[in-house]
Amino acid sequence: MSEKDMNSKVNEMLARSEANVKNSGKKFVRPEDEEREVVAPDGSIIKVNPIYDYFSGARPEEEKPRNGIVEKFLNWARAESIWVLGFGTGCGSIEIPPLVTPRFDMFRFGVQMRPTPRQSNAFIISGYLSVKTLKRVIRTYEQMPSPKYVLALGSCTINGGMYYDSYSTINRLDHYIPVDVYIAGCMPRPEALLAGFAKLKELIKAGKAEKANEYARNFDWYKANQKKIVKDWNMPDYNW
Amino acid sequence: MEYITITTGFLIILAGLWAIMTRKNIIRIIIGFSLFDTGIHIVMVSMAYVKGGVAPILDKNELLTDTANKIVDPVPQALVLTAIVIGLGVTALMLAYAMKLHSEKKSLDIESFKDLKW
Amino acid sequence: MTIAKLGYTLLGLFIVWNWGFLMGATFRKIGARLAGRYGIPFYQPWINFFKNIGVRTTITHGVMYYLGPVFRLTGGIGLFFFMPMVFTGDPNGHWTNFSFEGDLILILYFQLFGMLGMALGAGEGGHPYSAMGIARGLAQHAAVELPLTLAFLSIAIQYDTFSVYKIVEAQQGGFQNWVLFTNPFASAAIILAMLGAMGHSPFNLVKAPNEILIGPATEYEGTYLGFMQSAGSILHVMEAVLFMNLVFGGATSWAELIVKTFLIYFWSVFVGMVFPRFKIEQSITWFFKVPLVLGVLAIIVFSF
Amino acid sequence: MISPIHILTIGLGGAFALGFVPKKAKDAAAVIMLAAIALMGVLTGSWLIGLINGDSAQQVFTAGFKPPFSINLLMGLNEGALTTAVNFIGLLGGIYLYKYLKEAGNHAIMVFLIFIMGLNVVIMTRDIFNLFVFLEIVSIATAGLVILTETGKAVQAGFKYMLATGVISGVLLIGIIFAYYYSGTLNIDGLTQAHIGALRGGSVALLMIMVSILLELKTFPANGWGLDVYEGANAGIGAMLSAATATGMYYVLYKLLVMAGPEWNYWIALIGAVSFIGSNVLALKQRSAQRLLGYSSIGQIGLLMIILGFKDILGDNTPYVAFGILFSHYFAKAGLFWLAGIVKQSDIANWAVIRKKPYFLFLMGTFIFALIGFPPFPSFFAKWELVMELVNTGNLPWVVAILFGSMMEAVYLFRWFGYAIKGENENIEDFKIEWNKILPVGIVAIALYVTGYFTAQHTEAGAAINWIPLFFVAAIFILDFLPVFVKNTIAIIGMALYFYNIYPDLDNMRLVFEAIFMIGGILTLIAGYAYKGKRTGFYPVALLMYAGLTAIIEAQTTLQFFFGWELMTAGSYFLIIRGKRSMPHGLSYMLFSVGGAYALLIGLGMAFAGQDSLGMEIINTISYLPYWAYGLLIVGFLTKTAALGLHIWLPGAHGEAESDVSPMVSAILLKAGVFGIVLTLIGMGGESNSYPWLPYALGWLGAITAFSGNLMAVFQEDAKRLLAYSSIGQLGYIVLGMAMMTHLGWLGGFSYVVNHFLYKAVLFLTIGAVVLRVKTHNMYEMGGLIKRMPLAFIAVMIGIIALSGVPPLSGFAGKWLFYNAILEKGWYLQGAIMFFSGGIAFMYLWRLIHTVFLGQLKDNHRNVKEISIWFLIPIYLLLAGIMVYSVKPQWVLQPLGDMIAQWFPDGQLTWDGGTAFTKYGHWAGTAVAVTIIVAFLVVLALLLISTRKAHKVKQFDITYSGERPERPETTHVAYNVFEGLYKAMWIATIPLVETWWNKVTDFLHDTADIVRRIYNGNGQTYIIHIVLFIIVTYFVIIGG
Amino acid sequence: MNEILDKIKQKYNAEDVTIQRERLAFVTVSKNLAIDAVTWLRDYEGFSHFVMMSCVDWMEDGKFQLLYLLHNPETKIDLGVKTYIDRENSVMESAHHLWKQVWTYQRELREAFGIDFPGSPRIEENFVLEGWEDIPHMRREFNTKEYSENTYFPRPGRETYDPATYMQQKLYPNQPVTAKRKDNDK
Repeated sequence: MSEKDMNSKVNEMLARSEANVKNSGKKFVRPEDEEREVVAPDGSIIKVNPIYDYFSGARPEEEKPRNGIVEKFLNWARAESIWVLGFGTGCGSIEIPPLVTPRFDMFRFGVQMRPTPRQSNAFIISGYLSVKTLKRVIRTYEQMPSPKYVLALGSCTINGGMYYDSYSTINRLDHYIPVDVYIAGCMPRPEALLAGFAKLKELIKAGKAEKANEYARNFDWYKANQKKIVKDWNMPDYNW
Repeated sequence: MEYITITTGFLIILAGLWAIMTRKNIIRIIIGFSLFDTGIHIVMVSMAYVKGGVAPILDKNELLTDTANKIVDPVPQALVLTAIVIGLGVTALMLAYAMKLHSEKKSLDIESFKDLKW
Repeated sequence: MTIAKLGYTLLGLFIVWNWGFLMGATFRKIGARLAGRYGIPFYQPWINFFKNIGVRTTITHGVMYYLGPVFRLTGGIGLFFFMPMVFTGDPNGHWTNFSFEGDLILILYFQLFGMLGMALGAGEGGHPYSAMGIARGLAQHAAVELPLTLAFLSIAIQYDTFSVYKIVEAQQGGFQNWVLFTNPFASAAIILAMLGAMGHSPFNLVKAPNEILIGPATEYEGTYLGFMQSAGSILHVMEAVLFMNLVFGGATSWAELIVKTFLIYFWSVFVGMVFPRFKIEQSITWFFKVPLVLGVLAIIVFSF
Repeated sequence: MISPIHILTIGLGGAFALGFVPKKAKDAAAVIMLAAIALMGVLTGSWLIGLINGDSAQQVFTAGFKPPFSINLLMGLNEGALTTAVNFIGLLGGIYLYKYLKEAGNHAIMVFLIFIMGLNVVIMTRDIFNLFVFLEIVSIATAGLVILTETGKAVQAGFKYMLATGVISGVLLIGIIFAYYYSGTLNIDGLTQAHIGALRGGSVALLMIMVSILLELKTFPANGWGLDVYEGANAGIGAMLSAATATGMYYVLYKLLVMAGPEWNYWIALIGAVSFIGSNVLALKQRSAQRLLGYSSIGQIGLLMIILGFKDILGDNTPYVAFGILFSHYFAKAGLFWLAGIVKQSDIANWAVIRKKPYFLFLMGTFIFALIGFPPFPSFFAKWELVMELVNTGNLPWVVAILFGSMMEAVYLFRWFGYAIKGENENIEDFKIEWNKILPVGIVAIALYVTGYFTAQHTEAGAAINWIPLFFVAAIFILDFLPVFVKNTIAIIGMALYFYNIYPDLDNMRLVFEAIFMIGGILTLIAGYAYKGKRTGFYPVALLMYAGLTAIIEAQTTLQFFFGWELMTAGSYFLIIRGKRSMPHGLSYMLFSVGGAYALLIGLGMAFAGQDSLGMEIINTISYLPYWAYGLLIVGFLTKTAALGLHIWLPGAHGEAESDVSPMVSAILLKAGVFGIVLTLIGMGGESNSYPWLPYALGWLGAITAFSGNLMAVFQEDAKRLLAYSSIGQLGYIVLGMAMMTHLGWLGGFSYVVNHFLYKAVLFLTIGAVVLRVKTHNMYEMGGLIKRMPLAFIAVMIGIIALSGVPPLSGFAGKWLFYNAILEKGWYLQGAIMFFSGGIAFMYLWRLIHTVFLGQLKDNHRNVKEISIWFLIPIYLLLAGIMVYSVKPQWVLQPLGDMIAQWFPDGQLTWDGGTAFTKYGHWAGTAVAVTIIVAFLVVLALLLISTRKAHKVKQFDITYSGERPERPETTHVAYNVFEGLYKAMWIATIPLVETWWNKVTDFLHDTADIVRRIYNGNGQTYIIHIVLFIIVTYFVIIGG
Repeated sequence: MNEILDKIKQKYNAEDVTIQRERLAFVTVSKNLAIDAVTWLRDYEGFSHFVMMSCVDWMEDGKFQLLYLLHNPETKIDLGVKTYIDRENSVMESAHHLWKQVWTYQRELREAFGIDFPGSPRIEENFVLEGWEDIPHMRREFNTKEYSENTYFPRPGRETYDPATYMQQKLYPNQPVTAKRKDNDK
C-alpha cells in the first residue's frame, strides 16, 4: 500500500468516523446533569436544572485594593501568611510534602497548608492537567477568596511539558486561569518551590499580585478558553 | 319401694347424660335427652310419693282428715305434668333442629357441626 | 458597674485575646520543635488574623451563616465577662469582670452559646463536613461534660457554693489549699476531661483537617475566619482559666494567670503531641471510663 | 294500676291473635307484636312510675291460691325497672328485627313476643317452679327464633344451645324438686324463710338451683354454647340474648341469692370474678365481632355477679352500682350487637368500613366507652362507687381483680375500635342503612348519655360535677357540620369565656396549670384556622380533652377529679388517633391511660377509706396503707407524664398525631400528670413527709427517664418522634424536680412546667406546620428549609435555645435552679445524670434544627411556602412568652416562689433587684441577657464593618474537593448523624421496656389462645363442661 | 494445554493458534462464536477468571481485533480468545453477563475505539474522558498531535527533537550521526 493510498484511505475513514459520531444520536449526559422533574409536596411539578439551579453563578467583580498604607499593611500580612491549597495530579505533588519536613520547613516563612480553598490564598497546581482535572482546578480556583495567587509547579503545568501533544492534557495553564508564579522544572525541587514562595512574597508586597482582578477583568476570555476544551460543562460560569 | 323408683330415676338420668355426652349421632343424643328428662320426671314423682298414699283425688271422706299423710303430694304431680309438656316441646324442637342440621350437612354426626368454635 | 470597671474588663479582654494568640503560636512552635522544625514565628497568629480580616471577597450562605461567627465570638467574650479572672480579694474588683451576674453554672451553660451559634451558622453553609464535624463535636462534648459536671459538682459540694469567686477565695493561702490537693478525685477527673474540652489531639476528630476539612468551619473564610480565630483564642484561655480557678487555686495576678493557664494549656498540648487521634466512639467510651469513674468517686467522697 | 298478670294476658293474647292473622299480612303481624310489646312496656312502665312515686309493691297470686299452689308474681321497684327495661329493649329489638321477622313469618313473630313475655315473667315471678317453666319458655323461644329464622352455623349454635339449656334446666328441675321436698314450698320467699341452704339435703338442692342459674348466665368456662349462639345468631337475637335475657337471668340470680343466704355471696363473687377475668382474657385473641361481644357480655355478667356477691358490703348502694353497670351493659351491648348486624363484618379488622358513615363511629365509640366505664356513662359512676366501697372495706384483691378484668376488656374493645377508626377500609364493601335498624341503635346511645347524666345526679359528689363544658362539647358536636373557621372561633371564644369565668376561683397553683391548659389550648386552637373544610370530629374531641383538663383543675372532690381525668383521657385518645398511622399508638396510649386510671382509682379509693367526704383534701390525709396509696396515685399520674417504663405509648402517639394536636398532647396534656403528681406530693405532706422512699424512687425514676428519653430522641429520624422522646426526657426533669421536695426543686420543676409548655408548644407547632408543608416526618427528607421558612427557623431556634438551657433564654432558669436544688438536696448522682441528659439534649436539638432547616434544600421543597400564618401567630405569641421570661425571669420565678413557699417555706430564692441568690450561687437574668445582647451587637457591628459586601451564594456553592455536589439528597448530612455516639452507647438504647411489655402482652395473648381452645365447637364438649362445672362447684362449695 | 486447544479448535473452528508460552496461548474464533467460546471456557473448562479485554486497531485491514484474555486458576493456563470485527460497523456482542468487570472494559473500548456493545450496562457513560466529542481517540486515524495543536494553545517556539540524535549532537557534535531516528508517526 503506497503512502498516498494510505492517506486517502485515512481521510476517507476520518470522514466516516466523524459522520458516525454525529449520527450516533445524542451526546451522553451524565444522569445527574440531566434536567429532571420532581414532585413537590403539594403535587406540583418542579423542573430542576442541575447545572444552573444550585449555583449562584454571578460574574466575579474586580475587588479594589484598599487605600495606601492599609493595603500595604495588608499586603505584608498576606505575604507573611500564605495559606496554601495544593492541587497535585501527577509527579509534581510529591514535591510539596517535603516542605513541611524539618529540612525545608516552609512554616518559618509563614507558609502553611490549608485543607479548603475557602481558607487558602495560594494555590499550587502541579503536574500535567488533563481536561478533566482542569475543570476541578477552575472550580477550586474560583472558590478561593480574593486576593488569591496561583503557583504553577512544573513544566507540564506551565506548558504541557512532555505531554504537549496529548489529546487530553492542556498545554498552557495561564490561558485558563491566571498564574502568578511559574516554577519551572521537571520536576522542580522543593527548594525551587521555596524560591517560588519568596518570589510570590515579593510580588505581593509590591502589590503586583492582583491576578484575581485580572481574572475578573478578562473573565470572558478565560471562560471562552475554558469552555473551548471543557465540553461537558456541568458547573456554573463562576463558582462562588 | 320408693328408693327403687328414685334410684331408677337417677339411673335413667345418668344413662341419659351418658348418652348425651358420648353418642355422636344427634338422634341418639336427643334420645338421651329424652331419657334424661324422663329420669327427672320419675325422680319428681317418686319424691312426691308418701308411703301408702293414694292418688290426691279427694273423692273419699276419710281423705279429708289428715289429708297430707294419706295422699301423695299432689304438687310434684302437677309439676311433672308441666315438665313433661315442656320436655316434649324441647324434644320436638331438638328433632326439628336435627332435621335442619341434617338437611344442611347430610350428616347427623355432632362432630361435623363444629363450624363455630374458639 | 462603673465605666472604670468596664474599661478594665475590656482591657482584660484585650489581654486575653492576645494571650490566646500567643498560646496558639506556642502550641505550633512546640509541635514544630518536637518535629525538629524551626516552626512559625511567634507573631504568626496576628498576621494570620490581619490577613483574614483583609480578605476581599466574602460569601454568605444566608443570615444564620453570617451570624455564626458572631455567636461564636460572643460566646467567647461572654464567657470572659462571666469569669472572675484575677483574684484581688475584692469580689467586685476590677478583674472579676461581670462575674456578679452569674456563677459557675452560667459559665458552664454559656459555653454552649458559641457552639450552638457556630453549629447553626455552619449548618446553613450546607457543607456535609460541617455537619459531620458538629455531630462529632456534640457527641464528644456530651461525653466530656459528664465527668466535668461530676467534678464541678464535687467542688461545689466541697465549698458549698457555685460561685467561682468563692471557690477561688477558698483556695487562697498556699498551694496546699488548692482543689488539686484537697479534692484529688475531682481534680483528676477535671484534668483528664479537660483534654476533651480543649479539643486537641487525641480528641480533635471534630475538626480533622484532612478528613473533614477542619469540620464546622470548612466553609468560613476571611473575616469570619478571623473572628473565629479570635473566639478560639479567647475560648482556649477561658477554658484554661476556668480550670485554673476551679482546681489550681486561681490567680492573684496576671502573671500568675499567664503562667498557670500556660501550664494547663501545655498539658493538653503535650498530650496532643504524643497521642494519635481517637475515633469518636473511642473518645466517648474513653471519657466514660477513667474520668467518669473518678468523677463519681469525687461525688461519693463528698456526699458522705 | 293494671295487674302485672296482664303481661301474660297481653303476651299470650297477642300470640294467639297472631295465629289468626293471615300469613300474608306480615306487616300486620309485626305491628301487632310491636304493639303488644309496647303495651307490656306501658304496663310495666306505669308500674315503675307508680312505684317510684311511692306506691307499694304488689304481689299477684293466680287463681286465688297461695303458693305453692299458685303462680305468684311480684311487682316491686326492681321488677318494675327491669321489666320496663326488658320491654323497652324488646320493643327496640322488635323494631330492629322488623323486616327480618316479617320475612321469617308469623311464627317467628309469635315466638319473639313470647320470648319477651317470658322474660317479663322470669323477672317478676316469685315461684321457683314457675321460674323454671318460664326459663324453658325463654330458651325454647330463643332456640325457636334461631331455627325459624336462621340457617347454617346459627342452627348448629342453636342446637348446642338447646342441648345445654336442656341439661341445665334438667339440673334446675332436680334442684327444684329437692328443694320442694325438703322445704315444702316452691315460693322463693317461703324457701328463704325455710333457710333451704341450712336444711339437711337442702344445700344440695340449693346448689343445683344456683348452679343452673349460674350456668344459664353462661358463666365461664362452661359457656361455649352461649358464645356460639352469640356468634352464630342474627345480631338482633344476640342483642336480645345479651341485653334482655342476661338482664332477666341476672335478676333471677339476685332473687335466688336472697334465698341462698349470705354464705353464697362469696361464692357468687368468686365465680363472677373468674368469669369476668377468664372471659375477658380469652377475648383477647378474638377476631370475630359478635363472638367478641359474646365474651364481653359474659365478662360483664361476671362483673355484675361480683357486685351481687358484695351486696351486703355495698348495702344500700347495691342497686345503684348494679343498675349502673347493668344499664351500661344493657344499652351498650345491645347497641353494639345491632351495629354488628348493620355493619355485617365478622372480622373486627374489617370494621374500618364503619368509617364510611362517621356517625356510626360515634355510636360505636359511645358504646365502647360506656362498656369500659368512661364518663359520663352510668358504668363510670357505678364502677367508682364499687371501687370506693370495696377499698373502703378492705377488699383490695377484689378491686385488683375487677380492674384487671376491666383492663383486659379495654384491650380488646379498644383494639376493635382502633380498627374501626384507623383500619384500611378501601377494599371493604360498604354497608346499607335501614331506618328500622339505625333507630334503636340511636335510641340506646342517647339513652346511655341520659342515664349517665341521671346516674351522676344520684350521688352527692356526682351531682356536683360541672356539666357545662360537656354541654359545650355536645353543642360543638351538634354543630360539627359547620366549617372549621366557625367551629374554631366558637371553641376559642368558649374556652376564653370559660377561663375568664373560673380563673378567680382558683388558687395560684391551679391557676398556673389552668393557664397552661386554657391559654395553651386557645393558642393551639388558633393554629386550627390553618385547616380547610370541616375537620369532622376534631372539635368535639379536642374540647372534650380540655373539658377534662379543666375539670381536673376545678375538681372539688375526688370523683370530679377522676371524672375529668377520664374525660381528658377519652378526648386525648380521640385526638391522638386522628393521626395517619396512629392506630397502634392510640391503643397503647389508651391502655396505659386506662391502667393508670385504675391505679388512680384504687389510690383514690384508699384515700377515701375511713373518710367522710370525697373532697380533694382527703388525699392529704390517707390513713389506709398510705405508702401504697400514694405510690398508686403517683404511678397513675406517671402514666400520663410517660415516666420510663410507662412511656412506650408516647413517642408514637405524639409523633403520629396531627400537627396541631401534637402540641396539645405534648405541651399541654402531659402537664395534667404533673398536676396530679404535685397534688400527691403536697398530699404526702411536702418537706416533712413520712414516706421518704417514694420521692427518692421518684427522683431516680425522673433522672433515668430524663436520660433515656433524651438518648432515644438523639437516634430518631422522625422529627415529631424526636420531639416526643424529648418530651419524655423533659417530663423526667420535672418529675425529678418535684420529687426533691424542696423549695428549689419545686421552683425548678415549676419553672420547667412553664418552660416546657412554652418551648415544646413552639417546637411541636412549628415542626407540625413544617410537616404540613413538606408532607413528611422524616428529617432526612427535609433540609435547607431556612431559605423557605425563615420565620419557622427563628421559632425553632429560639425554642431549642430555650430548651437546651443556654443563657440568656429561659431554659437556663430551670437548669440553674436544678443545680442549686441538687446541691441542697444532696442528690448528686441523679443530678449528674440529669445534666448529662442536658448534654444529650443538645445533640438532638441540633439535629432537629440542622436536618430540617439547615443543610441542603431538597429539590422538591424549592417552592414550599412559609408555614401557615395561623401557626405563626400562636408560635410567636409563645415566643414572646419565652422572651419575656428570659429577660425578666423574676416576673415568673417570684410569683412561683411565693406560691411554693406555702408548702416549702425553707430555702427560698432571695431577690436583690434582678439578681436571684440561693445559698450557693447567684444569677442576674436580666443583666446576663443585656450583657450578651450588647456583646452580640458589638461583635456583629465589628463584623459588618470589617467585611466587604458579602456575596450571596446558593446551596451548591460549597467547597467540595474541586467537585460539585450532585444532589441535595446526597449532600445533606441527616441520616444516622450520631453514628459515633450510637456505637459508644447502643447498649443504653436497647428497648428493654418495650420488650418487657411486649412479653407481657404476648404471654396474655398466648394464654388466651391456648385456653380458648377448650371451646372446640362440639356440643357434647360443652355438656361435659357443664357437668364438670357442676361437679367442681359441688366440691368447692359443699365438699370444701 | 494442547488438550484445551484441540477442544476449542474442534468446537469453534479456532484458527491461528499461537502458543506464546508454556501456559499462554491465543486462538482466533469467528465473531459470532467468540462469546459462545468464552462462555464455554468459563462454564466448562474452568477459565473462571477474566483477566482483561483489549482491542487492536488493524486500520489497514478494516478490522478491530478484540481479545478476551481468560485464566484458569486450576491449571494456571491463560487463554486469549481473539476475534475480528468489522471496523466500520463496529458492533460486538456484549459479554457483560459473564463477568461484571467486563462492563468497565467494554465502556473503555466504546470510548476509545467506538465499539458498541449493545446491552452492556452503563455503556453510554463516560469512561475517562468527560465530554469527548471527537472521533474515538484510540482509533488510529485520530491525529492526537493535530488535535492538541488545534485545541490546547500550543506554546509557540517549541521544538521537538529525537532524544537520541539530539543528545548525540549535543554531546558529540563532531561525530556523524549514528543514532537512527525512529520514525514513529506517519
